[in-house]
Amino acid sequence: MEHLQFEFKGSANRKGCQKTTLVGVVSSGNLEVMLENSELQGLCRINVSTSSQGFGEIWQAVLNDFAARYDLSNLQISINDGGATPAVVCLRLDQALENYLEASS
Amino acid sequence: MNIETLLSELFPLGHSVTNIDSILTGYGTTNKGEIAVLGTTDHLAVGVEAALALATSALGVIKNDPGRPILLLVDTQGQRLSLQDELLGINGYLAHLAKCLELARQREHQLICLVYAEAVSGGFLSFGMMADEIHSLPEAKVRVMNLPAMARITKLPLEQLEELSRTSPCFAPGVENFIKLGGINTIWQQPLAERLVEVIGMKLDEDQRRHNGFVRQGRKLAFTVAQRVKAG
Amino acid sequence: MAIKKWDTQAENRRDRLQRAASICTDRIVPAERMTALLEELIEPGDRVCLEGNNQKQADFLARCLAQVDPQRIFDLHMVQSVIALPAHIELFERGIANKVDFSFSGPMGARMAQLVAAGKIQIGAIHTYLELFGRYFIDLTPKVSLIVAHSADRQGNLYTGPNTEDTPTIVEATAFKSGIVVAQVNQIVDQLPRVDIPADWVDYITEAPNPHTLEPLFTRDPAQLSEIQILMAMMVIKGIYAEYSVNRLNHGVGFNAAAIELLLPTYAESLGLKGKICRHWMLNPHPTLIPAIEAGFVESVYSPGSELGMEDYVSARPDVFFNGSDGSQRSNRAFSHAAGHYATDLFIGSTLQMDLQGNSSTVTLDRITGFGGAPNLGADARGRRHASSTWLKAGREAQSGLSAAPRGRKLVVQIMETYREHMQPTFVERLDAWEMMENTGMDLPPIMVYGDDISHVVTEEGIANLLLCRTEEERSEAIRGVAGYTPVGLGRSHRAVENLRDRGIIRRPEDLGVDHRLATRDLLAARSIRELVHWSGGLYQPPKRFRNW
Amino acid sequence: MSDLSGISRGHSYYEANARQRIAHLLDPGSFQEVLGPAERLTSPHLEPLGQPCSFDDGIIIGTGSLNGLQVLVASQEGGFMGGAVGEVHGAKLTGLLERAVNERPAAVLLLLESGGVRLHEANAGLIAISEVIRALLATRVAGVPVLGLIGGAYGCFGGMGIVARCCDALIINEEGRLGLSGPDVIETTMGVEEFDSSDRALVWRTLGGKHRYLLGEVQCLVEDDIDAFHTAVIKTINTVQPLSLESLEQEHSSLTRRLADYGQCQDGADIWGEMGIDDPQKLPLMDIQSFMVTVADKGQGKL
Repeated sequence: MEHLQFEFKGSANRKGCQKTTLVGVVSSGNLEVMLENSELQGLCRINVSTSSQGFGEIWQAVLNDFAARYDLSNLQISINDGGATPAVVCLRLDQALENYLEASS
Repeated sequence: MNIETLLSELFPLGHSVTNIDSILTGYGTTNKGEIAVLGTTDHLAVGVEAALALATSALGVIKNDPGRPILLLVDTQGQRLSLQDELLGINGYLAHLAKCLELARQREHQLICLVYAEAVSGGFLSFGMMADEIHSLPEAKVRVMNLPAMARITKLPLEQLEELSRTSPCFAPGVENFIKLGGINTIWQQPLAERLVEVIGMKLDEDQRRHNGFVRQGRKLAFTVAQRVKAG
Repeated sequence: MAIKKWDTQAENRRDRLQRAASICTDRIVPAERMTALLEELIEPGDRVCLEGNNQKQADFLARCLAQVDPQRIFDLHMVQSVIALPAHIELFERGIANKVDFSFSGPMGARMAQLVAAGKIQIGAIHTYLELFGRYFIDLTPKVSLIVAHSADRQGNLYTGPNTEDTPTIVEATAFKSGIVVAQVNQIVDQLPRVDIPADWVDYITEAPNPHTLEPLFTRDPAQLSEIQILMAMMVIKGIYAEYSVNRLNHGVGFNAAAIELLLPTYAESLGLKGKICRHWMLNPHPTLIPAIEAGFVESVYSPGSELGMEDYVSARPDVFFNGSDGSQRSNRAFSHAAGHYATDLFIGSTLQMDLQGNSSTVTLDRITGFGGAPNLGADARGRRHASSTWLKAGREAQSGLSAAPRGRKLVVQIMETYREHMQPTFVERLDAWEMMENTGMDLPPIMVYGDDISHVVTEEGIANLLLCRTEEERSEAIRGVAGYTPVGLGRSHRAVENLRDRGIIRRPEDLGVDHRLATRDLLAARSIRELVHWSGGLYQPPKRFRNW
Repeated sequence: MSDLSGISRGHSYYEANARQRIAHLLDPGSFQEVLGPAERLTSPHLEPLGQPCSFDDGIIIGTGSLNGLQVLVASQEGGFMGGAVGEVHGAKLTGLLERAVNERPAAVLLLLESGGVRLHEANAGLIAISEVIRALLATRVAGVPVLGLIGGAYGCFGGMGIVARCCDALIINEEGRLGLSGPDVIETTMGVEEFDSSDRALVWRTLGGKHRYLLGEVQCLVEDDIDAFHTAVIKTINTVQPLSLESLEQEHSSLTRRLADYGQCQDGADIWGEMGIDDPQKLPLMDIQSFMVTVADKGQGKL
């Protein structure tokens, strides 16, 4: 197992809902993504636990783009990964965020 | 310990337990009175017939001897692995046995289990593990699966499992591990007749295993998690 | 001056038949005498064709040949489409054969590589199907061909059933050049449903102890399709099939193609594309095409082979498929691949690796796998002269701004995720094919589809239209632009990619108007094999291994 | 989006994950999760074996309503370790069943999808399943019906196959499988001659929803549609029998009869033939509607 943490400074103060949002399932080639509101001094923090070792740089690149795309702050994102490809990771992140914003609006 | 020796040590005052196709049924005499005996021997692989036979006996005790304590003697290598058993719905037969034992408990029969040889997964789950309290002889073997088979199925290296089994009671076979997890109450040392008499009449209402696992630090989460869910 | 003899081959043939008479005087040979018969019919050094493709296999005759006495029969030169059975390998292990010209060796690829390294197999060349078939008539004509059919009558006529495949080609090359044709059949009957091979082209027939092997190679279970594959299929339908009005096409086998087929009655229908795309196909009867056929998208399908379980369905749809007077399908690999090369406007396939030039390869190290038919299907047909609007539009894109005589272009599309399972990147700086070439001493790296034949690359990130690229650098940047988070993709220049996007060379799902939220399994016309059966009205009978009922 | 009528179909139970099943089964918005993922009650036994954990340990539990009836619900996630039961997973289920004794909901719904004991924490998993069985039967004794729903890709096997048959009633779709030892386990241990697990038609003739229904082991066989499960739950909820000597004796004679009648049969189709069904080989190919017509009044009396 490898545990990674990423932090991004965001400016958009899109307040999410009170509820947590979870999408996906931890299985081979798949992952679960949980989004929670959290007072993080404007940060978006992403914690990744993955069974595939040695892909930190790819996670960094995927999450850089994700953070740039949505400009999020005060959001805790937690990921349990069963070895998903970047394509699946991006899809789940998008789905999670859509659910999150939908539920909060 | 073979079954004849076991029965004579448990019941020095005598017993009427018979062994038909490795199924044990009958009564034993203790100095707290008669106790019904149900069990298996010869490391029986429990198939549909055996499950049904045990259920027949359990229902017989419920009907004919209201409230009499029941001793469950466990020696099973698990469920029988066959297409025919699955075709007939063996899980339903085992569930039926479990339900009959639960009915006995509801009708004030004390259920005492003694693992005297082998206790493996399915056969144990629907029978001995239904007891109010579960005891074991020191030489008994309790497991879900042996480590090599486990390594094969989980695709984890055997060495890793062996290494971890030294520190975690959670998956390695063994009576001691089951005791730490609360799955077995105590190990019975000689004289067995005294051990049996000690527990007869100590009626327990609740499933104690989670609590025991918590106190013994082998299963730290089950008790608190269940409590939290229950409390809402 | 001695008189030159002009019929030595025919004379040799007569000698062989005479020798064989000591084993069997009848055209119908008992199975247990087949090995002995082959020992009389075949001579050392012969060129022998063993029929078998990725579907049907002359498995019994292959085993018989592998059992001949290597003291008597040796140094054979095998010519065959596919090396797939253990018996094929045994021929070389036992020294019965030492040379092979072939096309594909999927399951035996690893063992092949070992035998080549050990000097037990000399590879003449690895071909495409059409090339190999072509050489049967030029310089690789078989002396003896061991073929397979469904049944024979007592005169020796053969019925191949729906899986005609390579049989007519092999028999034609052999029987008309003084060769000998031996056929295994599942059964000998009084009356055949139809005649696929006439009796006087066949010398011997045997009833094999077991029905010949038949692999359901083109069945893809919709249950395994992922949302990513569905998203890519949506992009293909909207961004390529609709834009170019693709009506004559071929799909490579695989889940990506299956996803496209299953979106026709749903997504394509919702875009109003019925009757406007995907009307004429060169394709094995893919079970996943059933919903599109039933929904009225598909007008015709011509097949190189059939597919196990599809027989009744195909028979019941003679307006769509090519069926004989008996009602069952007739397939033909040679004609299909000629059609696929010259008469279709689009090929779409998947690959394991692609480099920055767009070259793609399915080579994995330590395996010799070969080509099959993909290079002919996945190549621009330079000799094509007839026009279609699709072909002309692609040609205009490829030639815009260049001063050349106008001509069309075939659309050759590669579709794949940027990473395969276990995080293997699809896009690489250098194909493993190069290392394979170096290790085995091949003349060329085994490239499946050359980059200059490819028109579009589709990944989950979007579509790269290589037709519009004008320089090597632009092509590379376009490929990087859809290569995702692979090392190749991470090497992109964001500015260059945005520039290509502005020019329509790279198009993201949002540029195409593809809503990624629709990319769920609910969009599939069938989500399971069971639903395919339902679409077929119970006519499709899937093999046991694909059922969950 | 324009017309997508070609795909206007229900929500497949088989396709849905554990959360989606709950969402579509219960009254919209009524589900309140208990010990949800934010609590991070994950298994401590997976990390040392290099296995990823899941925030809900593969089971979602909570309260909700179904047609206005208050229910407790648990849903196992087959995608996570095959729905296998570990320490936390099992304790959540046990706790829910015990809570039902206090809260007295109209029913407890168990959406079962599990291979049984999670081998990575095998001992804890086995004991946990035993605790589930005891808690489940105690809930029934307390008069709260427990209904099991089966229909996911992973089936319901091992100890959870026993748990299922401890429920008051079971609802299954055709794709659902219910048994004790999985075909691959039997094949690995006893050989392919005993059970060829790659012969999926055989697997379903032995363990699939239709066969379970004909044996009388499940009360409702439904289309693969969460709405159909919903309807079946409502239909079943009021028909449950208490756990009593009478009901167990009835079950006992039924199981005895099954063994006597079909004990020699080697294949599901043999059993269906014995039941007096003409052309039993055709049953697997039928859709649910025609199947129900064909087997009406056939098969063993429902338990």
